[in-house]
Amino acid sequence: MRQISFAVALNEALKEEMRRDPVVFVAGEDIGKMGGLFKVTQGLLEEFGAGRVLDTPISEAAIAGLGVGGALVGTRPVIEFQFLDFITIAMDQIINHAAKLRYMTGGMVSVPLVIRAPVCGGIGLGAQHSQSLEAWFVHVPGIKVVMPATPRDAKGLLKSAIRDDNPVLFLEHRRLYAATGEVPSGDHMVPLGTAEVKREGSDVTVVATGRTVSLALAAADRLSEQAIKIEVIDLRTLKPFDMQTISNSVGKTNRVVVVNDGWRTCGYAAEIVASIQSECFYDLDFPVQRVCNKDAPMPAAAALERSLMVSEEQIVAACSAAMSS
Amino acid sequence: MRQISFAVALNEALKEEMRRDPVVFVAGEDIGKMGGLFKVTQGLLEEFGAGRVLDTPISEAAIAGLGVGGALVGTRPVIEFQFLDFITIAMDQIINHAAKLRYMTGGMVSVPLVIRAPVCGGIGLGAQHSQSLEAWFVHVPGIKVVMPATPRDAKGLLKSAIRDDNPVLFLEHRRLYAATGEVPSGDHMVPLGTAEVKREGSDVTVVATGRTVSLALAAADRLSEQAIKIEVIDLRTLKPFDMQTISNSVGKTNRVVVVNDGWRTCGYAAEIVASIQSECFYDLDFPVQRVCNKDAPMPAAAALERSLMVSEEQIVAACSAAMSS
Amino acid sequence: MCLIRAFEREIHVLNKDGLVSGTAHLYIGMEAIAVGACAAMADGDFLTSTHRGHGHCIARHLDPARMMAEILGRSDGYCRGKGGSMHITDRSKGVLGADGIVGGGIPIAVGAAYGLRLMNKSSVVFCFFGEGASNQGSFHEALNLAAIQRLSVVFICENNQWALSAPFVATTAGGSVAKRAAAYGIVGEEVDGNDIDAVFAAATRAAGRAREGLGPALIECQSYRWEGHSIFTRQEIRQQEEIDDWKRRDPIERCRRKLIETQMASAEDLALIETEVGAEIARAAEFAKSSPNPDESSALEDIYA
Amino acid sequence: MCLIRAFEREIHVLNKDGLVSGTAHLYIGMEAIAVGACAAMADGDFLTSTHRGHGHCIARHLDPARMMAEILGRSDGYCRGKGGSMHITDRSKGVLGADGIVGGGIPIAVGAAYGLRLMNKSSVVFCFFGEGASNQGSFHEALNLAAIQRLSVVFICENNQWALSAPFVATTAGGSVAKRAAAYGIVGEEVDGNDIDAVFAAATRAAGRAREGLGPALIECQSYRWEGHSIFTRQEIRQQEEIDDWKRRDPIERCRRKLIETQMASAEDLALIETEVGAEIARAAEFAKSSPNPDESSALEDIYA
Ligand SMILES: Cc1ncc(C[n+]2csc(CCOP(=O)(O)OP(=O)(O)O)c2C)c(N)n1
Ligand SMILES: Cc1ncc(C[n+]2csc(CCOP(=O)(O)OP(=O)(O)O)c2C)c(N)n1
Ligand SMILES: [Mg+2]
Ligand SMILES: [Mg+2]
Repeated sequence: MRQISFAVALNEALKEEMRRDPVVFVAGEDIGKMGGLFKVTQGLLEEFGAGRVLDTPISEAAIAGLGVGGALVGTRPVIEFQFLDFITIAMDQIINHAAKLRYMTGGMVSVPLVIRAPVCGGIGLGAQHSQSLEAWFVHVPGIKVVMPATPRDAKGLLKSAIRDDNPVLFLEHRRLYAATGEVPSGDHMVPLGTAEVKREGSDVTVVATGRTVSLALAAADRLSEQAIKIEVIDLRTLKPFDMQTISNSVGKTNRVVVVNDGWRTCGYAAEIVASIQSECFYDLDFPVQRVCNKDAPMPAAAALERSLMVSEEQIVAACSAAMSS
Repeated sequence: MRQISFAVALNEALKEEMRRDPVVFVAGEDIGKMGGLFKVTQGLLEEFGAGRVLDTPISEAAIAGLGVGGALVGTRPVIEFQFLDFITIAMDQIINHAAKLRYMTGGMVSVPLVIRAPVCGGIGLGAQHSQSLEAWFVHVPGIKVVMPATPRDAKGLLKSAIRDDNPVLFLEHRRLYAATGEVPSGDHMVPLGTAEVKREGSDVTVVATGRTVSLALAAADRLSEQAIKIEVIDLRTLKPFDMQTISNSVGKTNRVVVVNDGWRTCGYAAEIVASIQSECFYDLDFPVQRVCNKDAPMPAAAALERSLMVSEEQIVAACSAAMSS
Repeated sequence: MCLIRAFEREIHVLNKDGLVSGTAHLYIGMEAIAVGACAAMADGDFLTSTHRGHGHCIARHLDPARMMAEILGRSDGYCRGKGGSMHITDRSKGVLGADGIVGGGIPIAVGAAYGLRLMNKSSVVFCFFGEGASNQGSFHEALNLAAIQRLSVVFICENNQWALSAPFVATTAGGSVAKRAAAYGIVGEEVDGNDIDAVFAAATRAAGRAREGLGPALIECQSYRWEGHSIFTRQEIRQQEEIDDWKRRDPIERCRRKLIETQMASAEDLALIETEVGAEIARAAEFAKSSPNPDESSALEDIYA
Repeated sequence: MCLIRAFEREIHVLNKDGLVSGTAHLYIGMEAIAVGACAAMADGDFLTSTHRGHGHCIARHLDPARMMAEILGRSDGYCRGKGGSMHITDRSKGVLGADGIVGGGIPIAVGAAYGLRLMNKSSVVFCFFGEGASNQGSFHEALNLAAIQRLSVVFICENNQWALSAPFVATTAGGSVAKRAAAYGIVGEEVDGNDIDAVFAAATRAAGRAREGLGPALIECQSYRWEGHSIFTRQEIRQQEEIDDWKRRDPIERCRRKLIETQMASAEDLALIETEVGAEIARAAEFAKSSPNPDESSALEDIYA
């Protein structure tokens, strides 16, 4: 099968959905002529024109309002925040409006809105350009949260997100854009809400999200040298998440490591740990391990940055610890 | 000892700290002449004048910036959001600035800022006036989070928050303002970061926050009729939280119920459950139970609202379940 | 206008009876704005409303009975009791929703106008907000975006002189919302918001320009709220004199006088209307009171994530 | 000005050598704004800066060596390597911090001015931001609050015509940032940002009025950035002609000519300055390159919650 990059996969998803449905439009900063900071919207302006590819002012609250209002009257906006960190300016529109309007109106309206944003550090941009705030959005009822790990899933999930009738936050790890992988051509869809076992194993379950999936797979390779068999689950959709796939795996392995590269405290991994301890309590032979970014703003200096981020080594160590008893 | 209300206790804390330290000032909407929607700032304008009691425009981002900038030059702002829901407009200032400036500058500056806001539903104001978003702030490194349950703690914790050199989010449950209790007069302080065992017991540990503490105490009363002895821990400070007090208790009871009236998924209780399962795994006889508000925006109708909120009955049921095995 | 006033008076009564679920912000004194502006709306136009939204809904011909049911938190309300006073919505009548967030509806109006243009509709979006909201960042971002994109939005600032306890001049620099239009290179106009004809004329002009593709306009309507900020926040810090002064400029009385003077209507015609309004409100209250509370199971409906 | 330019040129070189940690937004072409405005600052005054902040820091006499160390992520940097280019801060010199959030510093400047007044200081806060930032809600909220409170803030908009890939006219309705001042009833002034004397004069006037208690002012300085948006985002979508045109209006060349024409300085004097600047930058680069990387243990310092 052809190999394309994560960024190109997203770009294909946008193009295909925009061709399919004339009320899909994209809006954000520098997404038009420039094609977006990470090239995800490249070529859209040329193909679909300025009406459907809107270069906005630097006005994050208005961008979000554009999405909510556009969705309310029947279009399907795909808005972009240049970095997820900037969504902090638009939280009212997203949390108090996009996420609540369907419920608050007793189901009268819906908000088919996709919000795309790059997340995470690792490129030295410092504390205001490195946050992965998925836990916030998972916490608030009314918004689905998606985080693909591979080009294939990136394309299929984005297409599903655009066709979904409710708000979807679509998070793209900055260091994945250049990653390549096999992606079916044509109308390839991945449903929201389903995890995928990316590697089977019987000793330890690693539940991972986004870029940490590849770290987990690498860790699994290393551990296989010691004959430790790791099962790697890629959640893909963080909310609603696929508890069944997790439970099935834990029933087999009895040991779990949860990996997420947001902050640890009150982070996404905490929810997964809490759900596992509640649903799989009697299956567990060892405390569920959390491997997360350390609880600190992201420093600019590369060495410091690295020291705070989830690494393959930490996953290996956590799996080994889980096997120790 | 004299009995005063939660609102009066907060008011006393503000007055005393403003008398003690001339660089403490308060700012927010309707806090001056009106004394705040819940009367917490009553009388301050008269005593301290408009320079130190600022009625702001409806500009939440600017209110937060006022706090950050004021703190940076050496004053000690206490800003109020009329409802915590409105902080969504000011998240950039709070998360990207207040919480990060000390770290980002390598410790050069600090931000002695207190952010006060009422939280939670229960008075029919609907989905945009009922949120308890503590989980968001606990997730982000760089901000302390406090949630008192009694007038005594309200006063002592607010005074400590104002004297703290770092940003503190101080959350006041709307339905506690009128609650009365004993409050020492004079310079009564409660240190941040320490939980309090509000009732001792040996069968089940209930870890509670804010208003759910009184629900937990009521539940404990009911359960004592069945000779079930509940230990109730009031966390008081949600971050940094006092894990030692929790562990000590769990070591004794081996059964835990965590109660928080934010949303369940990725909520504050998830962190407590995850921490307990990691620190006290071998002490646990039964899965830690989470009792939280249900995952839905808050509806306006009273009956619906009630059905989503933590209740005494749910705590009783969770404790009974924990005793069942 | 009479219907709005009678509606709000009834909310007062229902509240005294402890029947209102939560809060309600009454529109009494400002009726000419909603009625004047909405009269300029065409089929297919939309509006965004505010926390003080009953007037806009009634002016858009929403059913007072279902509105009242919503305010009482009943299952026949527009939002099945889940919204309450601050979230009444009827998409089919172009009401995209009242809003509990001051300034929250402004960017949504802009988004709606953008979406409508994308679908090749010539509809106009009427965006109501208070003068207090004009100090929100959302006002600025939304007006700039609407202006630069020449979107069909009529921004209608209801300047009732107070934002909760805050007097206009103490919180709003420059002393004029209408003049802020110049910052965005759009038309700004100040009108007497108690003069229904003036409001209608300004709104009609603005909507007409928008339909010609000339972009948004900002209309500041000077008016006053007669009642306390809300039934939940009744503490009054305004001077009684000021309130009385504005009551003398009653928009309904003024309209009534004009209709009679210009012989558009007789006193009898008007009395008849009052009677009909009274009957409609009585029916509405009856309907609302007898509407059942929503079933608890509905609390978890419309949750998808 | 020369020091700023030489500094930025050196950053280019260091970046080519792969030494810059993260990104850097170069100030070349805009030097007259920072130097002209900061010359109007008095002891005890403060400034807030932007992502494109090196110029303000140097104009405030920060040490180029420690700045460079910060940009390289080294332990001798102002923020011990934790901030990088976008967060250089030196409170002791009144630099409250560069900022990675467009528009983020504007409300902070207002808060600082409020705090200073509370402490009975007559200090002025100089608030720098790009024309792109003038479309942020924070701009509106902050200017309104500063105006209504008559705070001592000089708002300095650096209009370099582009916000990343967005041309000024395509995103900023009304076509003028300075004119937005009228919305808040404050003085707004547009100056040639490549004319150091004009910037200095306007900033001095504004600061003087502020010190007299007359409140804030907004100065829009027209200028241009010669380089790409950042060393991280180099893709150029501007026309080469436009760039060349602005390069012909070089603020440094212009200042040089004027100094010589008015006999304020001789060509030799200026050459001497250039030489000194060159030496200082060389020293700075040497210092930065030899500064050690921060110790990993420091990554968890300054965490209190
Ligand atoms: C973002 C936000 N901030 C504050 C409030 C609380 N609040 C509700 S109405 C109101 C006053 C609004 O004034 P204005 O916009 O003039 O409308 P009016 O009530 O006068 O009709 C305030 C402060 C809110 N609902 N939302
Ligand atoms: C809130 C926010 N939105 C977007 C960005 C990304 N960004 C960084 S600089 C920039 C352009 C800023 O333009 P302007 O304010 O004119 O400053 P200039 O770069 O031209 O100096 C953008 C969009 C950001 N850093 N912060
Ligand atoms: Mg008002
Ligand atoms: Mg610019």
